Amino acid sequence: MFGKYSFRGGVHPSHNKDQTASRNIETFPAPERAIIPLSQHIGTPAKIAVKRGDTVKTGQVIGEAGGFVSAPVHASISGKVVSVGPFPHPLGRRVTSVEIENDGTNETVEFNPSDKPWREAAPQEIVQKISAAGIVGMGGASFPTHVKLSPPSNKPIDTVIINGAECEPYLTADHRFMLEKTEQILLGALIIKKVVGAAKLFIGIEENKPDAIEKITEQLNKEIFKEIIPAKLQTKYPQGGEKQLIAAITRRQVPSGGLPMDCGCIVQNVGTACAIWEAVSEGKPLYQRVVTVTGPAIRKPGNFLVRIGTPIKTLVEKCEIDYDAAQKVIMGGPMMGLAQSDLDAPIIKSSSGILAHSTLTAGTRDYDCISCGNCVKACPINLVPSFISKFVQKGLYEDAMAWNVLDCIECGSCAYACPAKINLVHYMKLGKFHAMAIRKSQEQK
Amino acid sequence: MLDILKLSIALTIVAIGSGLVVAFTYYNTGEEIQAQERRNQMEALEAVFPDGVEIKTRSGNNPLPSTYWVAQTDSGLAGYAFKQKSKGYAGDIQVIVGVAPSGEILGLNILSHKETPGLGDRVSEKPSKKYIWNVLAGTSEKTSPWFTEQFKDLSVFEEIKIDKSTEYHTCSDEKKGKLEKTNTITAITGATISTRAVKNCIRKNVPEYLNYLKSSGESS
Amino acid sequence: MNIDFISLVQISIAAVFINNFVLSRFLGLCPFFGVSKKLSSAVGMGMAVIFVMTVASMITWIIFHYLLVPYEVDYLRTIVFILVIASLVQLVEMTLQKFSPVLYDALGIYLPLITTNCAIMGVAVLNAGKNDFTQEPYSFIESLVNGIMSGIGFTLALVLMAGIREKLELANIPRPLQGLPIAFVTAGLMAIAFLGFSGLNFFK
Amino acid sequence: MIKEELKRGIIAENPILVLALGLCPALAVSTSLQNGLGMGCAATFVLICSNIIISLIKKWIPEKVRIPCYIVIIATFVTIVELTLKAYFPELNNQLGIFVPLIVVNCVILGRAEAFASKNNLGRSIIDGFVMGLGFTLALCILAIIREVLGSNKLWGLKVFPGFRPMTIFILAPGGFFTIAFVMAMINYFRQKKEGGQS
Amino acid sequence: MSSEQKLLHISTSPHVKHIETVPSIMLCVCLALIPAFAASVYLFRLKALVLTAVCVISCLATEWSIVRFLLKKPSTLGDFSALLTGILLAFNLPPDLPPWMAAVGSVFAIGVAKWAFGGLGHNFVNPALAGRAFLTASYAAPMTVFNVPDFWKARGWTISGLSEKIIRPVSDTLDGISGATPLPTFSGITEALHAESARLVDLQFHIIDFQEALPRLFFGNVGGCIGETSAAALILGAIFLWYKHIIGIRVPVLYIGTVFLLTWLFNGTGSFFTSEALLVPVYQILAGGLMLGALFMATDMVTSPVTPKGKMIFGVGCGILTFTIRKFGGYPEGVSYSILLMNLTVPLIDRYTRPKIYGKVKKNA
Ligand SMILES: Cc1cc2nc3c(=O)[nH]c(=O)nc-3n(C[C@H](O)[C@H](O)[C@H](O)COP(=O)(O)O)c2cc1C
Ligand SMILES: Cc1cc2nc3c(=O)[nH]c(=O)nc-3n(C[C@H](O)[C@H](O)[C@H](O)COP(=O)(O)O)c2cc1C
Ligand SMILES: Cc1cc2nc3c(=O)[nH]c(=O)nc-3n(C[C@H](O)[C@H](O)[C@H](O)COP(=O)(O)O)c2cc1C
Ligand SMILES: Cc1cc2nc3c(=O)[nH]c(=O)nc-3n(C[C@H](O)[C@H](O)[C@H](O)CO)c2cc1C
Ligand code: SF4
Ligand code: SF4
Ligand code: SF4
Ligand code: SF4
Ligand code: FES
Repeated sequence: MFGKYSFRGGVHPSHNKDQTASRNIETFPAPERAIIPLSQHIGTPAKIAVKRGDTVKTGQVIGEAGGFVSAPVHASISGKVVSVGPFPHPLGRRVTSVEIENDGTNETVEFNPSDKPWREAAPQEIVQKISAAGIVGMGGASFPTHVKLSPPSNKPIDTVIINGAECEPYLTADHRFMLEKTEQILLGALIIKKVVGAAKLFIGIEENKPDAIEKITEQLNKEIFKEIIPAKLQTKYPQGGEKQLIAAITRRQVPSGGLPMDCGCIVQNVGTACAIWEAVSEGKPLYQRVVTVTGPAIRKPGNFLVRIGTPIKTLVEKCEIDYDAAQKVIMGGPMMGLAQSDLDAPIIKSSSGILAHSTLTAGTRDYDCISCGNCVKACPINLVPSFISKFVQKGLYEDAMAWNVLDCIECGSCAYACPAKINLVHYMKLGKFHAMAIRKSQEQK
Repeated sequence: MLDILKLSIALTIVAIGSGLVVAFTYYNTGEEIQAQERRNQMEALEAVFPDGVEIKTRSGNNPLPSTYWVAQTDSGLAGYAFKQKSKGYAGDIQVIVGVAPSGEILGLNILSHKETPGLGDRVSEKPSKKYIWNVLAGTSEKTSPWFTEQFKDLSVFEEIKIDKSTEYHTCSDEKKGKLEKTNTITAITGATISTRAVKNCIRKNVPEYLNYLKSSGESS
Repeated sequence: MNIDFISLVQISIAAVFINNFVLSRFLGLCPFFGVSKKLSSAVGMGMAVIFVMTVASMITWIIFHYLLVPYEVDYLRTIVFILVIASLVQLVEMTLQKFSPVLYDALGIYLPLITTNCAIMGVAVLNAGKNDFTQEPYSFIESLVNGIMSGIGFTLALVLMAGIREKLELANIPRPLQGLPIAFVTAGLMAIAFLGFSGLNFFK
Repeated sequence: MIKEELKRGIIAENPILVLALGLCPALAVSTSLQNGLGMGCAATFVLICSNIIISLIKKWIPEKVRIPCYIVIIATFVTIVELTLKAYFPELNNQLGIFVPLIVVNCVILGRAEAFASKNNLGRSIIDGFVMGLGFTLALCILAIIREVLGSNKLWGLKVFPGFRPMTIFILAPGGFFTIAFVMAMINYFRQKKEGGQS
Repeated sequence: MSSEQKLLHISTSPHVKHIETVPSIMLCVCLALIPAFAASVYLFRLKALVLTAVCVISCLATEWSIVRFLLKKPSTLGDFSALLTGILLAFNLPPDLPPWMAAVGSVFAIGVAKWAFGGLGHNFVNPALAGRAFLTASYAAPMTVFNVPDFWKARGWTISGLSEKIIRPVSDTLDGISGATPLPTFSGITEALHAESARLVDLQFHIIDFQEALPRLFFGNVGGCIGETSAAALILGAIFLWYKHIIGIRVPVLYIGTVFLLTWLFNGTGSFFTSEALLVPVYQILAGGLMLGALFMATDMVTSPVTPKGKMIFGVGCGILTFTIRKFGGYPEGVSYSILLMNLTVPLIDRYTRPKIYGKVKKNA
């Protein structure tokens, strides 16, 4: 009953998922100290709602949404606010964060679940709940979910896709999630479908997770889940990218420069779906998430349910990182993750994995482009990264724009495939930066 | 209006001046140019006939070419000369060939060609053993084109064979004799097409002309 | 008028490929190196050259065969041709400006460059000479075809060159070679490749 | 002053190698030193003569018909050269082919007429014509020497090195391009070295 | 920072990369050429060995001197592209070429065609072919003399290349025999096809029919450049490269396919389905440098388009030009010039075959 779906382009990095795929999600102890950034999402940062010296309970709001495209932030442990100020952030900048010292009581605020079953609630009420729970996309982009679920009325949504692809190598958090929280995910998916009033609901899973596929298929026999359509995806990076997922499953394309809703689709990560279910049914805010800790320099890899704000260092030291071997610590997967310069940075809502690498990127010598075309073949957006990178190197940003640099999703397939080991993504990002500036100045005129 | 008039006048004066100067030059050089052309023609003809003949221009009709030449000595007819062309490597090769009524080639001269320098253009190469310092030292040398030279004394009535193993100017006298006996020429290395084109110039029509001339009883 | 089709094809092939004006005959090199930095201007220049060459080869042929030759003043060829070409370019420029501003904007800036372009003068002089294939003087049609095709050959070389030079903008050319020298090396390599057409003949 | 002028014409503003003007004859006839020198002299003659005439009559020529007048004057001298070559140097005339009439469009000559002779007095115009012509001729000769020696192992039609096998390509079109590229690159190299040393 | 924590590296994503590198690609191509090299040494003996060695050494030496002395950069010999250029140039030379000429060609290939433009990846024409074309224009006579492999000479094939006997027009044989070109214009082939073998026998030639000739071409028993004679060895290497995803299938197949189709359509026998009409194209794709060119030289990534559609156009273009030059041109062999000519068009092809990007719609802004 599973069809096999795929898209054009992409690459096949080795999965390296075995080390953690069979490990149950363990609850990671609450840290001594949590650093909770007020900006963990795309959009306006949250407004600080506590001050130094306050005592907070787990789940208490410490930052309120700073606007429509924003999300509240909650305390992930109970204790005293020791400071509010700039702290390291996994995205590299210093960001205003709340530092909480654990008092060890884990006193939790009382959640207020919906007063009526979700099927009877109005969409706005549900979105309200989701917004209050501070849910943002957990697939990586951390876009506030309540915004995504409130499309303008002129953009009807007919398809919801739950993203269980997890195409990044090494990561298994979503995989474990699908095995251990199957029902919650599916229920969350139904909520999403109801909220946006879609006709179709897909759940896409890469075929290298047969147990997850099986588990979900089992559930689908239940009457309430009958309407969910499973989609077996070809194992290929970046199958989980929403544009690729939409193309693979619906054969539609998100228009260049547009959003999924422009082609009637919404994509949500499995973790997000589960968080939605918890927010709606229990009223539980988003203050913890599942993180895969793995990599060649980690002696005890695993999947952990971690409080937001736990410093990366605490996490990796608990998993026995081999500091001598570790060359790079990456938040996220190896294809799109960010190399960390400071391990004091905390886990945030979108941290799906921590990867400690023991080797630097293969091929240390940069050659000039030999026009092999591997990057062109690999690019899921059909760009010509070799040319764009050359334009960017020579400062020809207009040419880069004409060759659609702004459509790049920064997936890294091109750089992965490049035999000359050119850091194409770097040039794409740089090109996008300058192209945005050019576009802005053009618009001003 | 006045402006235009002024412009035209200036232009006209310049043009007239220029016309006068050119016309003057032309009348001073025109004769020389024509003389040059005649000289070229004569030189080309003389090169294909033995010394001391008297050359006359004839106009012929089919199958003869419209113009051909006859050479006469005191003792009678020495031979004919025909202009011929044939497709070489990169264009036509034009030759003038002198033949005795018996079909024996008296001389061959390449008039024009478009062959590749270093290859086909060696049809008119003059082998020289002279280096620049020989000249500086004042030694001199008489050269003649080796490729056309080897056609001398061959017969146009027989197939002219092509030997690709050597080049004529490097051959010993003995070998040269042998080549002549077998009605054979040596090819220019790497330029068989040009070699063959020159051969074709001679073999294509000339035997027919001779036969025609013979049958029409021309022998004055 | 009887038209020798084979001769026309031969003229065309020779003008575009075998004796390409730029890569083999060395005509029109100044605009070739001057206007080949950008593809868009190369196309514009090419079109302008094709146009002017076509018109110029017609007019100069007529003047040569109906004026200069009959009155035996063919030694005035050079003076007359250059004047005709210069005024022709002026005329074309003015006409375009008046009747087709769009075309004028596209070709206008190239037109003055063309006056002193030896490719135009070259084709006029060649047409006054003898046809390589028949060893006869060019007929009107032949010289017309020679003009168009030489222009096309020029444009072909120019456009190829412009494409390559745009690509070379992205390369790391050693410093002494930057600018004109590398353009000459490029032209040299193009000329080597065009040697492949030498001896091309569809009627052997 | 003459020395500076010479330096300007031959080195600083060499028409072919620096200004990249008059490339067509430069490449087309530089297959042998004889041709190169012949073309150089012919062009220099036209250059000097037209400079003389133009600087003499510049006052009487209205601004608007300036260019046509120059062209006619240049074309006149070109025709004189053409006829003279035909009459007395037929061999050379054949070798130079259509590039003799094409002297008329040689960018160097019209350029000098326009930029120099039309603004300067007779004496300076003659000198300018002379040094520019010299620069043109010298550049042609340099190219021609390289090409003739490499391409046919000859100089002035005489063999040069025993045992050297010439590379025909140098007297074909590609070799012309490579030779001028090489000469220009050398000039750039030494100039850049000098500038690098100074700064 | 804690004492056991040293500085961590940061870099942009991705943090893993495919193991294939530029040197590994070049080495693979060198490996893939081993069968052809073995065949050439077997057929031409010492000559092939010497020519290849001279080309490789002079290519490497040129590259090294330019990079170290003129550009003053670290040596680039480690990317193996100069090695490859050397091998391929040697494969494109006739066996009897004096080795010093091969060295001249190598200097040109590396010095002018490659490094004038900035080295690996920046050249726009195939260096090996540019070197060969340079030699052809410089030393045309030695570059167009192809003798039969020593291997066959030793077995009594003393006169000239096999191919000459098959395809030289009969009338030509009257001219005498020497330096055979493996592939004079193929209008000659059909003439030879129709010539009764009896006539050939008269002229002291062995009788050779096509059925016998094709396998010989396939295994390399013909006169030709040292690396191009054995189609089998070349195909073997190409399959390896294709398996390693180093060369695509499009360029070679379209190239060879186009030549096959055109020579079949214009086979000159006046019919299409006789065995003779079908043998002409088979002969054409096996003879001359087509296999070497289509499998190893038109596939050079640096000098061919990057876009998939562009590669197809490139392949077809090479095919058409090869056919045209072989049938109508002045050279016996069209492959190297067609690839060089198509190299010139690569920037334009790339520009006009940009893939349609994901989600491209009409701009309604
Ligand atoms: C500025 C911005 C505005 C967005 N607005 C919407 C929106 O209105 N509706 C929606 O469904 N998604 C919206 N998104 C989310 C994107 O569709 C997408 O889900 C998000 O960028 C994460 O995608 P990724 O993880 O594939 O990169 C927006 C994203 C950004 C950056
Ligand atoms: C290259 C690329 C790969 C991605 N891979 C995944 C993935 O494997 N799983 C996933 O859930 N989201 C992945 N995403 C994010 C999705 O595009 C999309 O943002 C997400 O599924 C939206 O759901 P969310 O808003 O709930 O996070 C990827 C994004 C990109 C650009
Ligand atoms: C650049 C080049 C120019 C050539 N020019 C000529 C030429 O002018 N005349 C000629 O007969 N062959 C010329 N050829 C050679 C022919 O293509 C052909 O190979 C040759 O005629 C075969 O002659 P062979 O039997 O002596 O080897 C040229 C070849 C090349 C590569
Ligand atoms: C499949 C393949 C084919 C190649 N073919 C050639 C070739 O024909 N000639 C050559 O000089 N280099 C060739 N190279 C090597 C390399 O790409 C070449 O040296 C560059 O063009 C130099 O910048 C090839 C490389 C690969 C991977
Ligand atoms: S990073 Fe950008 S250019 Fe590279 S493959 Fe992904 S989308 Fe294409
Ligand atoms: S993969 Fe790398 S080497 Fe190949 S074309 Fe792209 S940028 Fe160039
Ligand atoms: S983004 Fe950084 S590394 Fe890249 S070019 Fe700019 S400064 Fe250099
Ligand atoms: S625009 Fe691109 S390069 Fe600039 S900061 Fe953002 S990701 Fe980095
Ligand atoms: S000299 Fe020919 S265009 Fe300038």
